[in-house]
Amino acid sequence: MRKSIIILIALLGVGWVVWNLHTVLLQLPDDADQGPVYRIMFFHIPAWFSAGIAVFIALGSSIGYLITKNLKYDAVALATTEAAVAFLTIGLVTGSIWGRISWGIWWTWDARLTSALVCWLLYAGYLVLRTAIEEPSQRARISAVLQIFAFADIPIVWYSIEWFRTQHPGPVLRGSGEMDGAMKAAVYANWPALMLVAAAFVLLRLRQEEVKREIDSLRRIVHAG
Amino acid sequence: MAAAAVAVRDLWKFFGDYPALREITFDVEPGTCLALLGRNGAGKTTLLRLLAGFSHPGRGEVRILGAGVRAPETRARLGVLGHGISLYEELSASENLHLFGSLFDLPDPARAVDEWLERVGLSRVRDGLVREFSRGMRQRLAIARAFLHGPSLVLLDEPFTSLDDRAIAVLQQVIREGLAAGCTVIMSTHQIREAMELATHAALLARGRLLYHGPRAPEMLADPGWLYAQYGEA
Amino acid sequence: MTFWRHTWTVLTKDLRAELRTKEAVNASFSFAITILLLISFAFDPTEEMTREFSGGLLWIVFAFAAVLILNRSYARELPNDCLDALIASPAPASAIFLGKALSNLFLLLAVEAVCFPVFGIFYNVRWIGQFWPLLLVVVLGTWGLTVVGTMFSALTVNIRLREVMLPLLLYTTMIPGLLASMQLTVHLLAGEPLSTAFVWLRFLIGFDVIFTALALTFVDTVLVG
Amino acid sequence: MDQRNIEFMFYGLASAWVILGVYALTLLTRERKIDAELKRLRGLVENREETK
Repeated sequence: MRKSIIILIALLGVGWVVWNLHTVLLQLPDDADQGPVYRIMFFHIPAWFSAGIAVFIALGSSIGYLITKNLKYDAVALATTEAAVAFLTIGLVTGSIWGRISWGIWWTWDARLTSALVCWLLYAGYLVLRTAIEEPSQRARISAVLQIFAFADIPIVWYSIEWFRTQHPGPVLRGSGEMDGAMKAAVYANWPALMLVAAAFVLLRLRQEEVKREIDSLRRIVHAG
Repeated sequence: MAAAAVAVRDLWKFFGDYPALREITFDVEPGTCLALLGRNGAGKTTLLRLLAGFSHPGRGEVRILGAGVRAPETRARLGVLGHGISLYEELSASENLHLFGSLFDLPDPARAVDEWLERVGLSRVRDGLVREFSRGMRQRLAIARAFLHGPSLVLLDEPFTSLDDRAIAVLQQVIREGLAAGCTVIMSTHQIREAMELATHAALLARGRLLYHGPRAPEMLADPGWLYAQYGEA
Repeated sequence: MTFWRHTWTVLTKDLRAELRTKEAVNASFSFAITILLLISFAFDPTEEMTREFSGGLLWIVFAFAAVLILNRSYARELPNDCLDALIASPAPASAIFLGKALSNLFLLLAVEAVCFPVFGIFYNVRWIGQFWPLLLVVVLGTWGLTVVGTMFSALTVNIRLREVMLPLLLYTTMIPGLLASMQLTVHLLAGEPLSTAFVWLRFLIGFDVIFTALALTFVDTVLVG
Repeated sequence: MDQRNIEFMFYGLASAWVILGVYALTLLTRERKIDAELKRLRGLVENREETK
């Protein structure tokens, strides 16, 4: 894909987020219990959603690689996993800052935080493993299998830690309606905006992987001759 | 017409985007011995590893004795001798052979092991650990391991490299007997003269392509460099 | 039937080769005892509090000891290209894997069997009364550790930094399994019956089943390029 | 208390932007590096073909 299109998508995403920020900061009232700090949620929640979607795509393309042996799928898995780790980091950091005000502490070993941290570790491990393998086909195959293992582990981690301890507020978007309609709408409005940013990241990373493949074959020519 | 021992069709192997093997197509008839020639990096080992089922081709197909490479019945009829000796240092000669005898589902592993230890001249040290063996003894044991289950196709990667005289004699003898019994042999090699004495066919690989495949011509025996010179690889 | 015979062949081969040199077992055992000792410096073992969570510490010791055995599992096939000969044989990769995993299980259980009495003496914990339920939990937890670890041993066998990558991947993936084992062990060492912690037992069995199935499915993909 | 509340809201929002920015920056530096490498290798290959 052309670089200019990627930049356009990125600018569109960023612009949309800024526009949403304007709504969130100026038009929505403070939360009755939490005060202004709850506005972090407009980043926090969509960041988790985006990371979740990225992880699903990464799993799909890893399986796709194992079936087709087409390195494009491997590049997609890598690009989406990297974006997922970036958004997981946002989720963890914003959540921690929010917790400092709402709970009075930066970090608590509550179920969701702990599960999120474990997910982050699993996917960071995937990225580290990739750096340790030189040969592209071998790297693609082995990391695809690890991707499947990591994904399978997420629900197990989730349940184990859920049983172990819980402090995080329950799902705020469904059920008892802890969140006001206008606020909910703002969360949902910020989600596609962040997804656009994520898409720009992924597309840029994919382009880089393509260039890297070209570099690899050029190297072969240089060395062979 | 009987099925070819090895049928290779439009075979490609990629490492990343780099094609290590390109559109390789050839047949090997049962009971023949093919010498696979080519310089370092020409793709000889890659081709042998594909035939042995250590890795999957990027494109194309390999049929061995009419079946797929990874099929259990193919594996049972395949003997492989690679760069390493594939023996366990901590186990004794007979334990090593027993291990592979039982992995290959031999009906009477004990007898096969005894026979082969006798053939490669290691009966007296059957209970010695491989760790304590000399180079030549290890190589002879490796030959026994590769031929233990009476394979109908044998793949040898540089078999004569770094063998001592006695091991070369044993290997040549074993290959001759195998060929006489209808076994098919494919070997990659640098030592053209030793290989050419055994080979009925020859193939030349260069940069992943098959340049020549055909019967061994008398010129090849007389002048080891002949084939290379013919195809501008000298 | 043939599958199990191949499994048995590889199992006995690995055990025999290991017990001739005892390289991995000795290292693993001395490491385990050292860590037990070190932990007793970090937490005062005579305190009631320490005794309460010491069951959890035990699993940290086991996890550390396991890596030394698991790292050797596939690496021991490398020196003479033995792995090639195993793959070339008619034995399926899953049977070879299972044989290796069982051999690791056996070795690790042996190390643990020595650790338990030492632990009981150092930390003044009585565990004899709970012998059978404890044995069940230890076997299940250790099986999870070995099946995931043997898989990752296969995954990392041909890559740089093998010794570092294995624990990095193993520990994050093992978190739910270790958590369940720790919960159960602490519970049992407190003198409670197994029946009151049944959910954790079921969870641990589920963990073992899922990862055994995944490993048996994908080990062929990992080893045959 | 309210002051701190607002302050932390800004920290939270800023941290999200910072993380996005840092990731974008690593992507861009990598972009520059591989572009340079590509140019270098292309030059090498062209040179080689000219001399042939």
